[in-house]
Amino acid sequence: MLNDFVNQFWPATIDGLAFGSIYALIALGYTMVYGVLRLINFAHSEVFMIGTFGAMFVPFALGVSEPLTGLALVGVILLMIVAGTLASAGTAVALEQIAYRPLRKRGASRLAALISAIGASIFLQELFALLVIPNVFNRPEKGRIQMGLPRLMEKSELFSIFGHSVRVDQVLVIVAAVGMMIALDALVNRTKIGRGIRATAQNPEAAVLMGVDINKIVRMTFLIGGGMAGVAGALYLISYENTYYYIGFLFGIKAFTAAVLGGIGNLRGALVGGVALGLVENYGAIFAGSDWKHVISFSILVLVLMFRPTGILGESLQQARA
Amino acid sequence: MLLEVKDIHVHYGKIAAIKGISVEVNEGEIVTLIGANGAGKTTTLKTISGLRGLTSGSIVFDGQDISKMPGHKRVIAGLGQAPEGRGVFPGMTVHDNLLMGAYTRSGDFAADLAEVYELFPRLAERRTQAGGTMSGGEQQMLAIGRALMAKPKVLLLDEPSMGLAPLMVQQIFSIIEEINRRGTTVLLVEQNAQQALKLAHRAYVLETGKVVKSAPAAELLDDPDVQAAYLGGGLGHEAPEAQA
Amino acid sequence: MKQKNSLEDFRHRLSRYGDGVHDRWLKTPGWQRWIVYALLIVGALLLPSESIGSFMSPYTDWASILFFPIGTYVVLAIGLNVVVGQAGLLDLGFVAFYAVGGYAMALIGTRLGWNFWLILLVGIGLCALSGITLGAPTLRLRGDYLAIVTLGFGEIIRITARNTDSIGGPNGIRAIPHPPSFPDVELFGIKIFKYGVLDPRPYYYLLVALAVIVIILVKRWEKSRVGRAWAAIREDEDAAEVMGVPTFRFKMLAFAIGASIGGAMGVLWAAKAISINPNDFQFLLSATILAAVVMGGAGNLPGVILGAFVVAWLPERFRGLQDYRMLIFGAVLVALMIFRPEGLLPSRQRKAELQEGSGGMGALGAEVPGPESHGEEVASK
Amino acid sequence: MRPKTARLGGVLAAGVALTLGLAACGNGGSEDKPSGGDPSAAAPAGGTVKIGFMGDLTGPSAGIVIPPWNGANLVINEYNKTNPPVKIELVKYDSQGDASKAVALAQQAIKNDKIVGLIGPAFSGESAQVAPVLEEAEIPSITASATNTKLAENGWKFWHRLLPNDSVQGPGVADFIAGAAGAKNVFVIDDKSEYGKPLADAVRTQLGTKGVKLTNDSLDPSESDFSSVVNKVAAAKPDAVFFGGYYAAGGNLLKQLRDKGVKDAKFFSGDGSLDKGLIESAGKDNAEGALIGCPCYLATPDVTDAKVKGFAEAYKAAFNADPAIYAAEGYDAATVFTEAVKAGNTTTDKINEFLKTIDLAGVSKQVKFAENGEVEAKDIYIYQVKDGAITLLGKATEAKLG
Repeated sequence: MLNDFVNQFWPATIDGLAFGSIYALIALGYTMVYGVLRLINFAHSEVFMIGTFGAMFVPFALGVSEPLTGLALVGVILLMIVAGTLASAGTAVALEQIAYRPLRKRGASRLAALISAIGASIFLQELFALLVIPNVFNRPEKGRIQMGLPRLMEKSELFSIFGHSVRVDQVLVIVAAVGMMIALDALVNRTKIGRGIRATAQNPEAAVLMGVDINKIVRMTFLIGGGMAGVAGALYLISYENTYYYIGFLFGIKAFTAAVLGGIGNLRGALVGGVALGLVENYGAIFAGSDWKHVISFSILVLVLMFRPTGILGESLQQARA
Repeated sequence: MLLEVKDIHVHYGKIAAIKGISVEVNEGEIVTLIGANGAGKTTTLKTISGLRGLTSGSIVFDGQDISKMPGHKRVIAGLGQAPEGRGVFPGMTVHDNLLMGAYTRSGDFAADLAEVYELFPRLAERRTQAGGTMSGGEQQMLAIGRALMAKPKVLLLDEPSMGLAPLMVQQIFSIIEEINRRGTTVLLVEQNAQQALKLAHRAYVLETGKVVKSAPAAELLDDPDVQAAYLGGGLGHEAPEAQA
Repeated sequence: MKQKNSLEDFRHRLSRYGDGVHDRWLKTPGWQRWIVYALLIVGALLLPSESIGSFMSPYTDWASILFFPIGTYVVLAIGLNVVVGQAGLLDLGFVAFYAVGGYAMALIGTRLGWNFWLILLVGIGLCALSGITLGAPTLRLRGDYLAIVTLGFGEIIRITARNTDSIGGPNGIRAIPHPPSFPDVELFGIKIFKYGVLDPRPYYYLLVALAVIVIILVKRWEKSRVGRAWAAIREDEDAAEVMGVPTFRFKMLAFAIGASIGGAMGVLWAAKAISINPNDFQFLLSATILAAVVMGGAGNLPGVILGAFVVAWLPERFRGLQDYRMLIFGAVLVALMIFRPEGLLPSRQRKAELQEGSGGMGALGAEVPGPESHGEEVASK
Repeated sequence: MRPKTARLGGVLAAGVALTLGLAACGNGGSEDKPSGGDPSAAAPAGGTVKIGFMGDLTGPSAGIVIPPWNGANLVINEYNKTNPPVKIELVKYDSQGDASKAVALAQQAIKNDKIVGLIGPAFSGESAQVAPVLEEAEIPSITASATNTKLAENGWKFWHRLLPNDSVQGPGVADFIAGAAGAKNVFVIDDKSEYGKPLADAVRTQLGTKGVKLTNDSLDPSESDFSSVVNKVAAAKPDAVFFGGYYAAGGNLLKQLRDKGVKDAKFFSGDGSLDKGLIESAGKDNAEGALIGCPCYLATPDVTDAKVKGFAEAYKAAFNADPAIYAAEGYDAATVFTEAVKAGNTTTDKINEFLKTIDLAGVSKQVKFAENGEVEAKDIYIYQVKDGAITLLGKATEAKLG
C-alpha cells in the first residue's frame, strides 16, 4: 500500500493539481454568486458545460483535425478560450436575467431560487442534447453521446519530476488557472467594479447608498463567474479532448464541494478548495481504489466542516478582505 | 427648497408604515425628524434614499421628481446617507470604506480624504483597520465620513447617536454641526430628541407614520407634546386606526 | 407593461381567492372536515380507475404510475417537507434514506426471509438511525453547508452500495419478496391483498394507507410543541436558541422523522420493485422531491402533496411530447418559481415569512427593494 | 366574490383547454393513442399487431439504445412496405433506463397497447423488473443488449436474449488475452456498471485460472479524468489492459493511458466498446491496435458477408450513420418478430411458440434460442482497430495477432 503511494505520489500530485485547477475555476463561479446573492447557483454546472461546447465550436468551425504547432496552435487555443468564455459568460448572464432576477425582484426565498436553478439546469442540458449539439455540431441523433475533440496539441513532456513526466497540457491548465486567479484577485481587490462587488456582498443596502447599481453588480458577478467557468471549459477540453451534454453535473457537484471546502464566498478559498479536492481525490484513490473517489472527497468535506464550520479559509467575500 | 417630501405613503406588505408624511428641507438647514420607535422615521429616510418604494406621494429633490429614481442614482443626484446601524463594510479598511463613499465620482479624492480625516482624526489613525473591527463610535464616524465622500447636497443621518456613550454622542453632534457650517444641508433622524432639537434649525415630530407637529427646533425643546409623542399619546389628534 | 400588470393583478387575485378558501376551511366545524377527509380518502382509493387513467396518463399504465412515481413522490415529499418545510433545513440528499429503506427491504427480505411488515418496522428504525448518524456531526452547520453535506451523504450511500459487492454491487439485489398476500380477499373485483407482479393496485392501496398514517402523524407533530419549535428554528435559529429551544435536538428529530418516512417509502417501493440497484437512487431524485416540496408550498401539507403530484405526473402525462418533455419540465419549473415563488399552495404563515424573506432559507443576498418595487411585493425585516 | 370566481373559472378552463391541446399535439409522434376499450380483447384490431421497443431513448445512456431502435425500425418499415396482410406497428417505450418507469410502461404496453412482443428492455436492471411482469402477462420479449448472466436463471418462459451473456464473453476474451495475445501481466478495469462489472469479473476469474498476474481497479464512467486509474496502470507495468465498460469511457481511458506513457500494453475491451466512438474519444493514433471482443458479428467495412453488407448499407441510407453497437441485434430481434407474424402468428403465445422453434440466419448471428431463452450461438469475435477503423480479426478461439 505505502509502496503504491510512494510510486504514484508524483503523478498523482501533478494530475491532482491540473484537475484541481479546473475545479477551482468553476468553484469561483459558485463562490462569487454565493458571496453576493447567498444563492447556490445550481445551474452553474451547465454554464461550464456550455463553455466546453463554446470552445469546441472553434476547431469544429475551422475544421481542425490534425495537431497544430506554433502560432496556429496558440491562435486556436486563444480563440477557444475566448469562445468558451463568451458562451459561458453569456449563459450565466442570461440565467441571471431569466431565472433569478424575477425572483429577486419579488423577494423570493433562496429555496425558490434554488429550484429555479435546478429547472434551468435541466432545461439547458436538454436544450443542448436535443437542439444545439445535433444542429450546431451536425450530429443528428447524437446529442447525448460524448463528443471527442481531435487532438490539437501534441501532449509532449515538458519536464519531469523524479522521473515522472509533466506534460505541456497539464502545465497549460495550471498556469492558465493560476493566471486567471491572480487577475480575478486583482479585479476584485483593486478595481472599482471589484469594490462594488465586495460592498454588495458585505452590505447591499449600504452599497446602494454609496451609489452602487446592485443589478449591474449582480450581472457583473454572473459575467465574471461564468467567464471563469468558460475558461475552465476550454482548458478542460484542450486537456481531456471530450465533452457531452451531461458533463456539468459531476463538475458542478465537485466544484461546489471545492467552494465549500475552501470557504464559500472566499475567492482564494475556491483555489485552495479546488486544488485540495483534486489532490485528495487522487491520493485517496491510490489507497481505496478509483471508484471510491467521490466518497473520499465528500468524507473529507464533512471532516473539514466539522472542525472548521466555514471551510478552510472561512467565508470572506462578506467579512474579511476577499 | 432643496428637498421636498410630499404626502408619501409606504407599505410593508399590507401594513402601512407611513401614512402621509410631508417634509421640507431648505438649503443650508439642519432639519430633524424625531419620534418614538416605529414612528416611521427610518422608513421615511429609506424612502428618500430609494431603499423603499412608495405607494403614493412624491419626493422632489433639487427641482427634480426622484420618486421613481433608483437608489444608486439618487447618490449621483446629491443625496448622501449614513444609514441606520451605520452600514460600514466590515471587510474593508477604513480607507476602502471611504473610497466606497466616492464610488460614483471619478478623479482624485486626495483633498476629500484629507478633509474627512481632518474632521475625524480618529479615522486617520485607523486608516488600514477593517471596518468590522472598530468600535460603535468609530463606525459612526466612518459612516458619516463615507457619506461625505460623495459630496452630497443633502446628508441624511439615521440615528447617529444610537448605542453610543454620551461623550461620543457630543462629539458626533458637534461634527454634524461643523459639517453643516461648511455648507452641507443635513436631514437628521433621531430618537434622542433633546440632542437633536438643540442642534437642528427645524424639526418634525412623527407618530405612527404621520407628522403630528412641525416647528422651529428651539420651540419644541420644552414642548410637553413632544414628550407625550415619545410616550405614544396623541397630540390632539385621535389615535390613527390601523389600516389592514 | 400593461400585460405585466394584468398578470400581477391576476396573481394577487388568485392569492386572495386562496386565502378566502383557507378562511372558510378554518371556520368549518370538525365534523364537516371529517367528511371532507373521508371523501378525499375514498377519492384516493377510486383513483386508479381506467376512466380517470385514460385522461391522466394515456401513455403509461395509470395504476402503475400512481404507485410510482406519483404516490412514491407524494410520500417522499411529505417526509422531506418535515425537514425542509417545517424545520427549515435544506436537505439535498433525501434519496439516501429512501435508499436505506429500499436496501433494508431487499437485503433482509432476500437473506433472512423476514416478513414485509417486520422489515417495514426495522427499515423505519434503521432510517431514523441513519438520519441521526448523518445529523449528529452536520446539524450544527448552517444552511448551505448542510446542503452540500447532505448532497454528499446521498452520493456516498449510492456509491457505497455500488462498490460493495456483498450487497450486489452495481447489479443490486434481485428477487425481493412481496408483502404476504391474501389472494382470496376481493373488493369490487379487485384482489386488494394480492401482491403479485402484474397488478399494481394492491400496492397502491398499501401506499395510500401509509400516506394517510404519515399525514396524520405529521399533522399532529406540526400542531404540537415540536411543530412550534421547528417553526421557531426555521424563522430564526438564534432567537429560538436564546428562548431556550434546544435547537439541535429538534433539528435531529426533524431529520429522524423525515428519514423514517423516506425509509418507509423505500421499504414499500422495494417490496413492489422485485429488484433494486444503486442507480435507482440518483441525486436527480433528491432534487425532484425538493422541487416538489418547494413548488407545492414548503411547509403546507396539501401544497406539498399537490407539488409532488404535479412533478411526478407532468412528465408522464406529456410523454407524447417525447424527447422534449424534460426540456419543458425544466422550463415549467423555472416559470412556476418566477410566477409563484411561494409555491402553488403556500400556508399563510409561510407566505408571510417568505414576504419577510425569512422563509426557511432567508432571502437572496443582494436584494434591496428599491423604488420600483411595490410595497406589497417586498417587505423588510 | 362571484365575478372573481367566474373569472378564475375561466382561467382554469383555458388552462385545461391548453393542456388538452398540448396533449393532442403530443400524439403526433410515433406513439399512438391508447386503444382503450375492452381489456379482455386479446386479438389485434384491423390487421395490425404492435411490437414494443423499450429502453433508454432519451436518458444519459441513449447512445447505446438508439442504434438497436434504429435497427428495429429498419426491419419494421421494410416489412410494412411489402404490404403484408398483418402490419406491424413498432411502439416506443422510453424508460430512460429507469426500472420503475419501465415497469409502468410495460403495464401500459400490456393493458392498453396490447403489444404481442417486446424488443428490450435494453438494460439488465430494467429487464430484471420488467421480465417478471411480461412473464405473468405471457408476452414474449427479446433483449438485444442486456447481457447480465443472472437474467437467464429465473426460469422465465417468455424472455429471450439475442446475444451471449457476460459469462460467455468474459472467458472467451480472457482466453484470447492469455492465449493468442500471450499476456502475463494483466490490469483489469471495470466501470462499476451492471454491464461492465460482471463482464470484467468474468474476465478476472478466467484469467485467474491461467496463472496470469492480475491487478484490478474500477472507474466511474461519468467522470472524465481517469488519472488515478492510469497512474496505477503505469505503476503496474502490465502487458495487457482489459476494460469492462462502454466506449465513451473506454476511449478516454485508452487515450489517457497512452498519454501517460503506457504505450506497450495491449488494450482490450468488450462489446460495450465496439463502436467508432472508441476511436473518436481515444483519438486515431491512440486507438490503433486496440482489441475488442464481442459476441456479435459487426458490419465492419471489410466485411464480406452479403447480408451484413446489405444491412449496413440500408442502415446508412436510412439514418446517415454506420450501424453502431447493438444495431444488428435490434435488427435481428425485429426480424424474428416479423418472421413470426409472417408465419401467421399474431397472438402472444403463438409468437412465443414460434420463438422456440426459430432458426434463422440473422445479421448478427444464427438466431436460435435455448430452453432458458439464451441464444445458442456462443461465438465471441475479436475485432481490432486498424488505420482508424474497426476490423474483424476472427473468432476468439481462432484469431491471431499479426
